[in-house]
Amino acid sequence: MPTTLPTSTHAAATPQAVPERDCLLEFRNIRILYDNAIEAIRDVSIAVPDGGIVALLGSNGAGKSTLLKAMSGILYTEEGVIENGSIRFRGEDVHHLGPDELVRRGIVQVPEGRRVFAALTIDENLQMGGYTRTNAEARERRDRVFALFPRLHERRDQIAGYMSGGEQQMLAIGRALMTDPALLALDEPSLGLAPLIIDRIYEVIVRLRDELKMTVLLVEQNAQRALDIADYGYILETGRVVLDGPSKKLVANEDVQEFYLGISASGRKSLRDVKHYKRRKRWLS
Amino acid sequence: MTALLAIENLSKRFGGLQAVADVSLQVAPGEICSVIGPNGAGKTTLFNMISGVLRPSSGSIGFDGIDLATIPPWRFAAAGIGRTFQNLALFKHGTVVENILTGRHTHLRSTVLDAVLWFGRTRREEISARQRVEHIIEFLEIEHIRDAVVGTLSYGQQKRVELARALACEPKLLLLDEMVSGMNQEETEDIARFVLDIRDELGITVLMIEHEMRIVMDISDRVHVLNFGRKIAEGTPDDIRRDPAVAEAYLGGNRAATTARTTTGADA
Amino acid sequence: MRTGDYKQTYGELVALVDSPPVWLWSAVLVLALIAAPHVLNSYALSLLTVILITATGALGLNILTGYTGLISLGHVGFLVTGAYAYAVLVAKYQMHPLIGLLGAGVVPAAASLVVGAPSLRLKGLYLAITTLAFSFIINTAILEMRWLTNGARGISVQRPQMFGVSFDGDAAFTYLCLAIATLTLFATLNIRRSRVGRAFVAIRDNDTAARVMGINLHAYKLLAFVTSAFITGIAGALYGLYLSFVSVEGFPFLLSIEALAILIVGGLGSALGAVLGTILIGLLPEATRIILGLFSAQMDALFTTGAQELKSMLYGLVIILFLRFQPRGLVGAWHDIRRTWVHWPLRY
Amino acid sequence: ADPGITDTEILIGDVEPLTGPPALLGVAASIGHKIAIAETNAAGGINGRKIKYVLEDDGYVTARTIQGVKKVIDVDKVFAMLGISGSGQSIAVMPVLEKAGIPTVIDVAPVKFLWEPPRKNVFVIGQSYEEGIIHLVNYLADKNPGKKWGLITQDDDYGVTVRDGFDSVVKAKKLNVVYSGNYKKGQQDFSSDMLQLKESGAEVFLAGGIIAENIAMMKELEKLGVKPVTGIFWPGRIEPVLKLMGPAGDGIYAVDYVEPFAGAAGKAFLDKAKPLVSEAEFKGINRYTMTGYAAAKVLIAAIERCGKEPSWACTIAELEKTKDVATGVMAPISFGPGVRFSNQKLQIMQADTATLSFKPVN
Amino acid sequence: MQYLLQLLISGLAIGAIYGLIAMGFAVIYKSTGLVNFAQGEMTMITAYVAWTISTTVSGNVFVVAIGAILAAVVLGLVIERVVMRPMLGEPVFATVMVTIGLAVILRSAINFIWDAYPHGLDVGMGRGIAHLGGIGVRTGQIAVIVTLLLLLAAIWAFFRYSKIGVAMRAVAADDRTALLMGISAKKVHALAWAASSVISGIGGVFFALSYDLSPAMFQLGLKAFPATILGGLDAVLGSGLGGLLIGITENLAGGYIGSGTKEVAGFAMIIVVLMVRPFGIFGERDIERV
Ligand SMILES: Nc1ncnc2c1ncn2[C@@H]1O[C@H](COP(=O)(O)OP(=O)(O)OP(=O)(O)O)[C@@H](O)[C@H]1O
Ligand SMILES: Nc1ncnc2c1ncn2[C@@H]1O[C@H](COP(=O)(O)OP(=O)(O)OP(=O)(O)O)[C@@H](O)[C@H]1O
Ligand SMILES: [Mg+2]
Ligand SMILES: [Mg+2]
Repeated sequence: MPTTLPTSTHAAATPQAVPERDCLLEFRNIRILYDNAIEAIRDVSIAVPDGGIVALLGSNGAGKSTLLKAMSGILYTEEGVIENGSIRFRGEDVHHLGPDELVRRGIVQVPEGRRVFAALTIDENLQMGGYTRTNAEARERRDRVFALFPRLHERRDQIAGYMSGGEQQMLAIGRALMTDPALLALDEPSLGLAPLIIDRIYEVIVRLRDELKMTVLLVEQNAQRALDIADYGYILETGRVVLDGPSKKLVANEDVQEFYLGISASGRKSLRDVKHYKRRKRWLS
Repeated sequence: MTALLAIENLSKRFGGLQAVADVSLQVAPGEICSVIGPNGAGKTTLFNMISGVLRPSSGSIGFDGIDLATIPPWRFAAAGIGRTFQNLALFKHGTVVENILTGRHTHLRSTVLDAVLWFGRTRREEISARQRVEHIIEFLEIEHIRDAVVGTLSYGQQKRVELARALACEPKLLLLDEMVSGMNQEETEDIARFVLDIRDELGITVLMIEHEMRIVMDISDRVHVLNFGRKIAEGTPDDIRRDPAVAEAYLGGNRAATTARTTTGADA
Repeated sequence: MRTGDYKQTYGELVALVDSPPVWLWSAVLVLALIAAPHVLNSYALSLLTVILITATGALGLNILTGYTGLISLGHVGFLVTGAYAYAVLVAKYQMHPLIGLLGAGVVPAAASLVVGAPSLRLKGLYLAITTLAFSFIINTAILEMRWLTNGARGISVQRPQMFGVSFDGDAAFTYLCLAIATLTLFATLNIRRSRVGRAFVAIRDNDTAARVMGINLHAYKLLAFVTSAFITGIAGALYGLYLSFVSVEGFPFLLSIEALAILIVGGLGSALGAVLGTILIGLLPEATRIILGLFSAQMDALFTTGAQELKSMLYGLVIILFLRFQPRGLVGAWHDIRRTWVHWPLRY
Repeated sequence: ADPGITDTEILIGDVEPLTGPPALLGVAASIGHKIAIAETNAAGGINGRKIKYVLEDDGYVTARTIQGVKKVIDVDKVFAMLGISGSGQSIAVMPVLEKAGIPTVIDVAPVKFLWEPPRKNVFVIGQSYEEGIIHLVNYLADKNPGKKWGLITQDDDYGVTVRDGFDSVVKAKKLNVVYSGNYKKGQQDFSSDMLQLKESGAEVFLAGGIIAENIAMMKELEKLGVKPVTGIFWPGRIEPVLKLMGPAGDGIYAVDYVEPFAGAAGKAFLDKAKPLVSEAEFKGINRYTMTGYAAAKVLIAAIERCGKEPSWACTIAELEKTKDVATGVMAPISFGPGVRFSNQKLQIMQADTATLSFKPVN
Repeated sequence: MQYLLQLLISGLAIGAIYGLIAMGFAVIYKSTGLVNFAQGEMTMITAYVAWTISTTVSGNVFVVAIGAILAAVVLGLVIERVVMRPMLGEPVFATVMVTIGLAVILRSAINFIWDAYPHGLDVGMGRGIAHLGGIGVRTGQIAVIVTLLLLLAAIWAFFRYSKIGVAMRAVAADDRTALLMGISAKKVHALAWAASSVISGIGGVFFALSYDLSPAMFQLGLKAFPATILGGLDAVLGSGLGGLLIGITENLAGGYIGSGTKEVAGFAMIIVVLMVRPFGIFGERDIERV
């Protein structure tokens, strides 16, 4: 008896489903608590296939940012803990790793609200992005970032804190690219940006996937834009995945159309005509 | 009709940078106006000057018959100007209720001594303030987070609290800086509805900065466009949509087309 | 079982304490404090007195640093000004002790207008350094103004006689301190839940937004200074009475740091925290004494000369460990306990 | 019966600064108390009762002194008190002591306030700073007639007392004072003060620092290349100072009422102390050990004279009757009815850098 | 003239010591956003260790210097690892409070290990008196001024140009984002504490050389902190110069206005300067955008 016990527990601990071969990042049955009391994520499983763009949609407070923080290993700075489940990167459980180790392995995120190092210059911000890389690598990446965002090159010696929102967003993305990630997670990259700039940023995201074969996890409020470029989408509500599927299928879903794309049976309606604020979503009822 | 807000030749320099250059615009009472323009065009800076956060380098702002240059910045709220902030400026250690109550500041009178004793006026005042706050909470549908500490709320929830706080000021003019950024379609619709109701039911004039064209085009009466600190266009949403300069500087070719198309669809 | 937060009227919503158990426990505490002077020996009583005086001072500092977020590294300056104001008025000019107490509040409050003036321009530690400078300058001024303050010699003060009651006895004096501390606690709690208190906190959390809400930053920062200095000054007068001798030396700079320590250990920005912090910091030496007392026999043998150093090392260690495990202070601990209780097993 | 007495024990309390810079004085004084107590206990105690010494630290903070004194009186319930911290501290505890009525012998910081007016139960051994300075200045004035004088004092009550004493001689002898400085407690750099002293041309200098300050001043003067005739007071008269002053300290004058360790009485005291204290404690011995020792001796003698059942009243009465009690570390000690101050005889000594000691003059 | 020069030289000498300790404050602030209330005590420990080495191992100046620097490094690293690291991510106030607790422990530890008597540090040099055109100055005082200036230049370059120097600034600005970039806040903090301990330790050793060791030495921290503020909390270069400025001001006040005015003059100067430059002479204004 005593000799069989360890093996059996070990067997039980091994997940049943072997990770799909082309799955770069996977959240498995994740449950996250803040302050040991607030359950921000209930039971979420998300798979991000290698080389694709996965969109993560959901209303305010659904827990999107929380998932990204968990992925980057910085939940602990806000008294958050992963209660259950695992985060697997290239088939390996990584949720116990420190943020610097995760970056080294190729996971990086552009945090919500940009968070550039305000007192540092653009060059120095980029240098910090390349912190985990050698100087030669960093130089090479920086040239690539400058090629992607010529505007950053123009203003490379400027203090980042005084740049406009769009420029800061470019810097934040550029800085993340400096780490040479395999997986780039973007937390609301279009937040506060002018339409023209959003176009540019989305172009860049598509190019990153197509040219650099980068995998992208895209958290977005602008469902239209996100689903336009994504291969697959998840919709999160109050800490749970309520709907997922290939983005084409999602776009066709009636609820998604109504609540996320603003299109009703009679086509896109003007916001002036919206009458009631509070409606129940069908997937919740 | 005389304008509620009349800005004339307003400029702001930061060192060598001309953030706002010679901007003039007017907002009539009861209007919903939008300010749009590329990132860094000087929109927030304009708001900062109207709300007293920054002093203009030159030019004047007339509000409700007074020249704002003649009163200290902290009186702007009492004069009737309320605003929300682009990058959230909440009192993040306080609860939602406390944050909104702070918005009532100019409508309360009690002094330190009244506060220490806490009866009579102070108590009455606090009760009525609390009453109003509860109404606002109900109006904006944030009952469920009423007692949450603001710092722990999600971005979009915090934006709503900002709006609530600004409403608690009972302003005549409400400045909304990118209210719907970070909100999804449904929430954007909610905010659009709120803004319309704020104007229609509370009679508050609204001036908003937005990058989200749906809300700008759908609900504003007038749109002003800034680029590099200068005003490059002004008009009804339809005028703006057709303006080639705006399309080039801000909307982008295909973008303007898309918005045009969808709205036309709705009109049909 | 309490059912939660359903209130019938708005009046209930703004009440200071909304639950009967809290009232009950507060009443028990007050009764215990009233009984204390009759059961405690004079040493324990003096500890209690010091804690009450310190709590008053800490509540004063809490208004400035806890509520308004203006860090003061020189609060002892207000303490010493208050003590001297009382001593000069009562011991030197034979005024009524009540006038002395009033003066102990008013004089530092007036001084605080000068100290607070830079707060309109300076932030954070830059402002803190000017308060530090103030406490040194005020010491020099007191030493120089010999005609008024006796300079370095100090002034002896007697415990007051007021309304036919002599506060000379330890018990009576404790009651005086208890009364003032209680009043101060209620005053600061009331300030906190009023328009003024919200303005203070708004300035701390985001001064730009505060101004846009119509809060006059200059006026409210000065108001925070004045209120804080007033309360602290009165605590200073009580402290002088406790020492029975007012001199610059009786108010070492370390008191400023200790006062900040009290606020942080208690939980910054909370009146309850200031009180709890005072109790913890006030009793900590006692606790280390008891802990070391358990080993005293061995210790005396081991360290004939270093026992006292060990004791203060233990004191520092306890503070560090406490903050390590309870970084948000005693109030944080209190909230955690309460929340775990409410949310147990988990409430969404 | 009065507290602090059992069939086998008698408790004596003390509160001293045992941590921080003033530990130099507090620890040394407490060692003096310990030596006297150990001596008595070795000889069988006070009429068969062993003395137990209860020592509290106040860190030189007045509020803690008060609490400490209350603690030893109320919690430990001692029979008598010794020592008690610095001058500000002992002044502040005076009401506590008076109210308690406990027999007390103060030895660390003798200032007038402690014996004027006389309190029934509080006795002070030593000499006032004023008298000390008057004695020193008179001596130096007589030896250096017609010279220019300089003085620097600390900005606390100790400094004020020193200055008052100095001023009284200045008036009486019409001394020519060319420099009068005042430094902040805790000051470490004396370059500008000493430069001013040099510029003033002072030939006789009274260094009113405590310990480190005097060292800094002397070294500064050495740097500036001047060497006035210098006098210091007893708080700074400790031997390690001389080593740090180096040649700059050679020949400076000091005034004190306890015997120098270099003299016969001092040596005898050290020999007596050696077996009674630990090695670390022995290193901590300085002049305050002698004052502490003398106070403890006087107190013990008084209790002893009360016989089998000592009481506070008796002890106080016996203390009052103290007449020419020899302790070997200072002149014989006496009190009397209404006299609570022993008024010790002063002597002048001079530093000898070669042997790192103070030697009595004349 | 000679009088003035003498005052200036002495002011520079003590000011250089303030400046070194002030740089210690600034290095920690710049990379962790903390004010280290135990800076004075850390300074003091290094000085006492130097003294112990000089009396027990060897009085050779190089042995003492290397020993003291190593001790300072170890001290900084141990404090960071044992005391500060567990506080990573906790509120700033709590963390600053921990340094206050640390100060209490270190101060008592010094009294526990060493005694309350003053001691002189003798390394065979530095105590001699040199005469520069009739102005007496100890060679150690010249050495400390030179050392300060060299260190200022080195540190300025470090923060400006080295990757790890920039990383220190990044961590101080936003440690969570720094973590996201793969910057190990732990390593950055460890480096900062070690560097700070060494820089202020050097100041402490020089102090011991010119003014002797005493248990009151920790109060140097209280002198140096205003210097840091004067120069600008986040300006390492500025803090060094702030120290010099305070040293000079104090001495000029002491020499011309009168003794006893030194401290007040220093503070008065700080207040005046801050009213003109609210973030210190070299400090950077907070970037505030709404
Ligand atoms: N530090 C925290 N402490 C406690 N609760 C938190 C914390 N951060 C987030 N939460 C809670 O967790 C939930 C999810 O928050 P999260 O920021 O992940 O939402 P989100 O989906 O990113 O929303 P948004 O679109 O508004 O950014 C929210 O209800 C929020 O209140
Ligand atoms: N306090 C300041 N100091 C220096 N420059 C500033 C300051 N505030 C804004 N600027 C500069 O002024 C310009 C206009 O900024 P503003 O924030 O008004 O732009 P905006 O139109 O609101 O842009 P966005 O849409 O990105 O919010 C920008 O180039 C910005 O860098
Ligand atoms: Mg989010
Ligand atoms: Mg903006």
